[in-house]
Amino acid sequence: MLTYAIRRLLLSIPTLLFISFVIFMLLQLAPGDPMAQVPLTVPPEVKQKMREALGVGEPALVQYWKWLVQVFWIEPQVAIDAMFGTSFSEGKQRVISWQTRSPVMDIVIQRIPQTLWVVGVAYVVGILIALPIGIYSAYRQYSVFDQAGTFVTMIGFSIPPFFTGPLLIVVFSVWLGWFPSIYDTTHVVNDWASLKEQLQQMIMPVMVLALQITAMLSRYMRASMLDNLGQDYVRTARAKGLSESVVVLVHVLRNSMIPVVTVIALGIPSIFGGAIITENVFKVNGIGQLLLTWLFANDLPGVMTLTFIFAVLIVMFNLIADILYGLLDPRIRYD
Amino acid sequence: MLDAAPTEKNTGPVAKIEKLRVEFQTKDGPVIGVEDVSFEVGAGETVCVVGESGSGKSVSSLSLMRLVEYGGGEISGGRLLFDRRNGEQIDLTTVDQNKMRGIRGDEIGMIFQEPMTALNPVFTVGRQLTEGLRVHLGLNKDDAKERALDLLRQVRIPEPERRLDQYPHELSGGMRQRVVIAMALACKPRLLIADEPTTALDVTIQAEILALMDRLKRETGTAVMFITHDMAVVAQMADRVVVMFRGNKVEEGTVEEIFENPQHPYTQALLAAVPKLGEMTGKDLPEPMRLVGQEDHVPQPIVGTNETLLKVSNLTTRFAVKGGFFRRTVANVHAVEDLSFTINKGQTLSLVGESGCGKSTAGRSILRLVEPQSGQVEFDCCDVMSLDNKALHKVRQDMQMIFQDPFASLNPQMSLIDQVSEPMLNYGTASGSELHDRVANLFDRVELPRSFMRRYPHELSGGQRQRIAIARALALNPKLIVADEAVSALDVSVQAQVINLMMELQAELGLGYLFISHDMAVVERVSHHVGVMYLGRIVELGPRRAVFENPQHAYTKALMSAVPIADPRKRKSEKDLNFKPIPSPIHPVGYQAGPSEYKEVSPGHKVLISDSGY
Amino acid sequence: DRGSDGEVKIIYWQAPSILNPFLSGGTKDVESASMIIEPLARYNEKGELVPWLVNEVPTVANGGVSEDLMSITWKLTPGLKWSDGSALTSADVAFTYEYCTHPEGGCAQLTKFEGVTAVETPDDTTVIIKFASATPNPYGPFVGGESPILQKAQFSSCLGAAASTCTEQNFNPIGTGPFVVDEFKPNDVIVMSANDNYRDPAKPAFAKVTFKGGGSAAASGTAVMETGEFDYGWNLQLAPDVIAKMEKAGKGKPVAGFGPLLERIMLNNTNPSAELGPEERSVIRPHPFLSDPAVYKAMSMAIDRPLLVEVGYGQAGRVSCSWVPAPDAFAVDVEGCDVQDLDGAKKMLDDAGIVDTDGDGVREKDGVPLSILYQTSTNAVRQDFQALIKDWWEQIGMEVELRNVDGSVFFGGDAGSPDTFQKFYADVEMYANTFNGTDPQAYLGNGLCDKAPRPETQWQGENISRFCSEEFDALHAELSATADMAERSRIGKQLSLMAFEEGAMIPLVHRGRLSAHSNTLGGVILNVWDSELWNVADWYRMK
Amino acid sequence: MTETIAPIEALKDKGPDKPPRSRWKDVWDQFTKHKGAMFGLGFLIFITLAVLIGPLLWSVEPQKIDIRNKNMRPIYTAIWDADAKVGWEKPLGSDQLGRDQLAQILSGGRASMAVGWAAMVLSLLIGTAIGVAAGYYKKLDGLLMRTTDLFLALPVLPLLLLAVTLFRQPLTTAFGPEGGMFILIVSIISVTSWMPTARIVRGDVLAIKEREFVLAARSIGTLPGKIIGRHLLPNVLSPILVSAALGLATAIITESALSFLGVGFPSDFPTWGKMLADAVVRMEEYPERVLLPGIAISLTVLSVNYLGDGLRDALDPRIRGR
Ligand SMILES: Nc1ncnc2c1ncn2[C@@H]1O[C@H](COP(=O)(O)OP(=O)(O)OP(=O)(O)O)[C@@H](O)[C@H]1O
Ligand SMILES: Nc1ncnc2c1ncn2[C@@H]1O[C@H](COP(=O)(O)OP(=O)(O)OP(=O)(O)O)[C@@H](O)[C@H]1O
Ligand SMILES: [Mg+2]
Ligand SMILES: [Mg+2]
Repeated sequence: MLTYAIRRLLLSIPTLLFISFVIFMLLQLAPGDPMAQVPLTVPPEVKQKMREALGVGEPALVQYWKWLVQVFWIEPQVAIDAMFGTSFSEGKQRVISWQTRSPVMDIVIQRIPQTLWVVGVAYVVGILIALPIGIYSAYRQYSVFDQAGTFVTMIGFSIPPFFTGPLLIVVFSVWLGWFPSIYDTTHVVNDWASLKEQLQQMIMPVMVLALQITAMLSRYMRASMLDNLGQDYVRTARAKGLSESVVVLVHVLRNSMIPVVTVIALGIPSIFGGAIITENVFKVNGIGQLLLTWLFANDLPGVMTLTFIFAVLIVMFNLIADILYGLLDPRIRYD
Repeated sequence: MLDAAPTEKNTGPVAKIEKLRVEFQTKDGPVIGVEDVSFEVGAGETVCVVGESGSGKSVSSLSLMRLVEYGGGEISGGRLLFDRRNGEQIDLTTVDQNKMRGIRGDEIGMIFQEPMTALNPVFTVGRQLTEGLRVHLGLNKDDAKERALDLLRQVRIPEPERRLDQYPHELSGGMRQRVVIAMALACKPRLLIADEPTTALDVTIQAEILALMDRLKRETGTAVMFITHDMAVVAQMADRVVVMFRGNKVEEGTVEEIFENPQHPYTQALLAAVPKLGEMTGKDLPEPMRLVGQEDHVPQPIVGTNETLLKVSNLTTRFAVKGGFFRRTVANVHAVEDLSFTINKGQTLSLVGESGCGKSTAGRSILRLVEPQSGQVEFDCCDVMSLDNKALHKVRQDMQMIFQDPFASLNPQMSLIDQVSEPMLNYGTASGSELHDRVANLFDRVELPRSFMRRYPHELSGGQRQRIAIARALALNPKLIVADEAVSALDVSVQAQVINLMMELQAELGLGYLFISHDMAVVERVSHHVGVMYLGRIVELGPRRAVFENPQHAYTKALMSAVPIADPRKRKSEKDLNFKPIPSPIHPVGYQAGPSEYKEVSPGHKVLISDSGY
Repeated sequence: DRGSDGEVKIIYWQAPSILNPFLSGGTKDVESASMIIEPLARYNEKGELVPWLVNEVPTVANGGVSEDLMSITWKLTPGLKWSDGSALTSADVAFTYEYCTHPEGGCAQLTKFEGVTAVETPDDTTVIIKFASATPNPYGPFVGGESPILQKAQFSSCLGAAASTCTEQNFNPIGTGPFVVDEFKPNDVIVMSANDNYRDPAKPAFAKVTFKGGGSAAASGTAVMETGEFDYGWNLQLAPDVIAKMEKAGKGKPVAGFGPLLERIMLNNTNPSAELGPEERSVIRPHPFLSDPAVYKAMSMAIDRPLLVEVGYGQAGRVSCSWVPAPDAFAVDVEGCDVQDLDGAKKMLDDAGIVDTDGDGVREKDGVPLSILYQTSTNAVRQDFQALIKDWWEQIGMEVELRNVDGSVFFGGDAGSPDTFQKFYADVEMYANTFNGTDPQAYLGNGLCDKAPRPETQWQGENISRFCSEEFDALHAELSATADMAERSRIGKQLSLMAFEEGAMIPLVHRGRLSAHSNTLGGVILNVWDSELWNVADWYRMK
Repeated sequence: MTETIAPIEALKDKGPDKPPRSRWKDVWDQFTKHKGAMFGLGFLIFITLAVLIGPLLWSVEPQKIDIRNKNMRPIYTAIWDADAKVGWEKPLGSDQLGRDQLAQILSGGRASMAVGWAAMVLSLLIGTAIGVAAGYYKKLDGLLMRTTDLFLALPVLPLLLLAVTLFRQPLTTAFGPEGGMFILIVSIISVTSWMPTARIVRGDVLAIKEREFVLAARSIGTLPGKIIGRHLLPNVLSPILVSAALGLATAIITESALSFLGVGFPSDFPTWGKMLADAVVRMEEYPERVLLPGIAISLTVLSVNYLGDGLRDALDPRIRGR
């Protein structure tokens, strides 16, 4: 198991390097220009000067190399400095966003809390709702509950968030005035009242996202439960005289969770990636919104670093999912 | 006298099934699983329920447990009377599931058909064993563990302490089945239902398990309902026998009555179809079986020729085991090791041996369906080992294979006509209407109606499917057919038909067979020569008669003794059994396997004298 | 009293990414920064210059501007303090000049300092700016939101290449304005509080500002006018009916103001035919038919400008045919601009002999069919306009193909892309343009022959339509040498009209800025000549 | 009872009771039993016909601006609101420029469905080809699966946005704004969505390859190409069809998400996603403008999902047998 994990980890390094290179080259091909947002009243010569100041003109490979050094050598030093108060990174050039002229990582770290609050909570809520629905629909397959659950989850799956989002805003913000339509990222939770406010502003984006997550996960859970309910060992368990709840919630559930847990793990990178559309609709300025802004501003270092972080997360959680699978299922051995 | 144990006081039946009827609601309307079955099981008695696949054996037993309901069945008639431990007699059909839960696992134990899947893969053996104990006997964790250990010792599992912390997949099939038995016995049930507990197992393990159950019955006085379709097992185990046929009980009697004087035609036919070890004693040549209803058809011995068709020498096949950081080969499975034999035209050589000893690999290596490490395979025309892909393609026209599992060896998505004509299309030996005629002829040959040509494999029974496989192997008029466990998966009755068919074809067409099987009785029936394999080597090779009547190698002897004989008067006792577990065929890279050396005890009868691992 | 009105919340649907306008130039950045750092003087809502950090605006009359128009002297109001308590001195002003003109700094406001040769500081409150040549309008440097004063002490280590590594400074500039930054989250939100050292002790009325960015114009409108979550929403580019609906909710109201922003269709004066090589395409004159006055006049007559205003901008648009639609001193009134005359247009073409000769429904001029490619950037209103105008032009017998290009490419100026508005590989293209401040001299220079983008200039240049007229060039030269306001206005109008009549462009709509504020927010005066937030110090909560 | 069974009869195999029937008929029969799937199929056929034939019957040009008849309500609003501005010439009303909503829904559906189908087919082709190659040829397996991992590690939506900004121009120049965008969207969606199919197919091929009928096919001299075509592909059909159903749904949703983010088709080219996105600001006064395309998207996706469910059931012989 350990050698397997290490081998996979080492293998992921060339993979990630390759991915970063591919993303970088794609970005290089982009016809966009970081000066696109500068108004027309600024003359071209000035724009050209600004471009030069950002180092846009350098050869692509030089830029890539610099970026690699910054991400893999200098940023870790910055992280160490921040944690232990050392000063390894002093005076070294970090990855600087073209648009904000500030270190990309600082902004990313600034964005993580709101993304985690909203998308993370939605994920947890989604899981908590999805699992019982999945279990019960499978146990009572073709019952009214199952049919209704199937219908609702499928609807949830098929309605895009840019439809549900504005709909919720009109109903709950404009008509009823219960929840704010604009998420306050500066809100600090330090007592019950502020927690209540935080919950109020979270509830709509969380609802929109959780609907989709629930829809997806409950389908998986149901399918997996159905697979296992028909297995012979279930009959054995019953023959031992175990109660139904033990049979279903211990024997069957434990087996059914194996694939579902890995599906859940594989979904985690998307939490960090933010939900681009939902964040946009509710002005939760999280990572997804950041990526969108930078993409439209042609902020190459920002987009590059952010997509790379996503890729790292995806690769990492793929690995975690595989290892989890091995841990949960004693039959699987990786070596 | 009066305060004797209740089991002895009450000598009446423990369980009594009366006019049981079970229906299943399916999408195509109700299906009857069991139509009308009545019998009883007494304390300390083994009642064997026999009948072909689908006759309702499992359904009857599941009804007793009231588990049919979870599979969509419904007990629509009859009574299931059961004597509880406290003397109360209840009708299980009216008990509610809550109360039933208390009876299941406590007073009725059940051993299921499939040892491989009956255990929950993600819990340890210990946990699964103790679960029932804690529910029914209210034991605490440690006591339950003690009791579980005790049970494992009773079923004679080696190293019981270690087993408790292992997962089911870490045990061999035989051990798993013993765990399932231990589980069923956990609470000392009054009734033990065993649903084909040995069908999936090897002869040697089967023998052990049968002996084990027999001893337990004798020691605890449990009533046993034993379900099987193997008549040899019945002869070995039963006190009384119930014969079922298409959802009905057709005959019931003591084991001797049934075997010696069967009344119902079905029982007669069934018994006639069972090959019995020793039937061919005294005969040199194999001959087809005599089946009920075909008495007019006098079986003719099959002579064959003495021309060599296939000569295999020093064949070695290994599979690499990869591991470590760089996925290099760290060890090899020595599946076939220094194998030599010859097959004559029109004759059959059988390879027998335990599961995993390399029989299939040997067969596949000859066709180069797996690549052998070294050795020569000389076939009729040429040296198979030295051929390139194109030439090999050509040679395969003369060498065909019938695979172990008729369910698996046919493509479920192709119609039968397409499957049978595929080899001819591949070699371009026929096309158009000629092709169609050829296929039709092949169907006639294997006695399948031509109307089946448009069907799909799932629309046939197992025996019919195996005949399709045979027809496909015959399509190219091969000279050699490798029949890998061609009949093992079939019901006895069907097995008999397929064996006869194969032998008829041999007589007619002069085919050479390499017949691979672990069923000694079948092998005795069909072979001219026999090779006994153990751990990749042939330990004994010779004419069938010599090997069966005068086994020389220790392993051959052990194997012979393990085979149950379909005769209740020739029961084996547990004492006769003495098996060693098979050593692992996996050896590190660079391991040098010694050559096989033989001693010729009589003409053609050779026995391995170098180390075989046994 | 200062800080007595609590919190004010402002929403900009484009989020500010930096608070240093010298490094960005984006409106969102300039305006958010204008609450913190200030220029010496700025324009008021009427486009008049008002003193800000000085006591009076220097002019020739009061002696602040030298007679030869070669220098201007500003006198700082004494006693002004930075928010950190230190004094504002002329050294800060001089430093700001140095900062922006540093060759490696990439300053976005470099044009403000064009022609400046030196900034001198004889004493702590006097700033003298020297120009290389006579400059009739010397109010470029340090005037308006785009060129505020930076604190020397804070930025002294950020000169040149170091400019972009000064994150702390760029995100938290120390200023003289009414508010100071508490927290800046780039592309998201700025939290500000009242500046303790602000010059007017009674201002600002608000103790705290939350400046939220991001989302869409529609969401900002909803937040201000429908849910009342925010007090001020910037630049609501929304369809008129949507604005009207939002206003009905009663929590806020829209305000509109008109600067010189003009939506127009530029006519290509060169031949954009794809058959020409890259060195010739959109370089060689003339256009096969667009240079015929009958054609472009007919095209202009076919347009129903009031309808365009109604469809696209409502309150935030006006019919105009003046290249420089504001300030009033430079705006020309063109007769017939507000009526559509399809018949007149047809007649005009018929009279010019441009008729459909081959019966395919499209007129030909000298055998060349009046078939045009009409491009613009991707934007809902522009596409509506395209659809409408295409319809009208087809009614007068032209064939129109529409094309829209993503804004970042269209306006991106990448010399390698064939789709920039500068390359103009189309017959007509539509976009809006404006100028800063109130003086259109440089802007009118966009019609000069030598400003046409060409391969030699890497396709840079502001004369997008490649309009070229000796008469125009001469008149513009005259303008640059004239200081008298009335005269400048006359010449300006003439230039503006010339561009319209001689086929440089078809003006469509004079666009305003439409913002919305909550009904409880007082003191808002929408200013289109400077930052919208120019008088945020005067804002208060209505009781 | 006893007398009816002749001994030989008892040993004879029971043939199947039912007359032989083709596999597809079986599949179809099973399929028709699945109510959801039948609904899905019905709706899908309806909507496909509607977008294909609809524009011929309702020949109003969707982009035709009719400013005098702007902001009309759908005809059914007259039922509860007698004052509503309705008219039979615009049965589903018109938008703020007077463009006919029915015509837009029809032509928008055409675009959405075309994107959905094309992207789905393309991603299936890629996924199946790679899955089969990796599963069948051991040598290619490592390489192809690493490639698959690589694509899986690429973040989808960012990449999508990136590619749109990247390649829109060259493609629109080459194929026109609609054609270019179509090619772009379809290829990006399929390039980023074939991996699950490839993985499933590979897994199945690996398992099926070990099944004896493949070995049997080799032993009767079937060449590798034929083995893939005759034996492997038909047996992995059912997971492929299920991915197909899901693929169609995701493609439609992804396209509409792109439209919402403003990087989809040109603005004068309606798709359901764009109609929805454009109408969101007027959701309160003209709810039908969001609801109609919204319902069209949802119902299509829903029916495709149900269709997939039904197909999976129908193609699974274990279920079909029951
Ligand atoms: N869950 C079920 N649904 C429908 N029919 C069933 C079900 N279980 C069993 N049957 C039917 O009931 C009949 C009896 O089946 P049963 O499993 O008892 O056979 P068996 O004698 O145990 O055969 P085998 O030797 O193959 O185990 C068969 O015809 C079978 O098709
Ligand atoms: N493809 C393979 N890779 C690795 N090991 C294999 C492979 N095929 C077979 N083996 C191993 O080779 C040995 C011989 O297997 P083989 O299938 O020939 O046995 P067998 O005698 O046919 O058994 P059975 O009676 O169960 O069919 C076993 O230990 C098996 O695990
Ligand atoms: Mg059974
Ligand atoms: Mg085998």
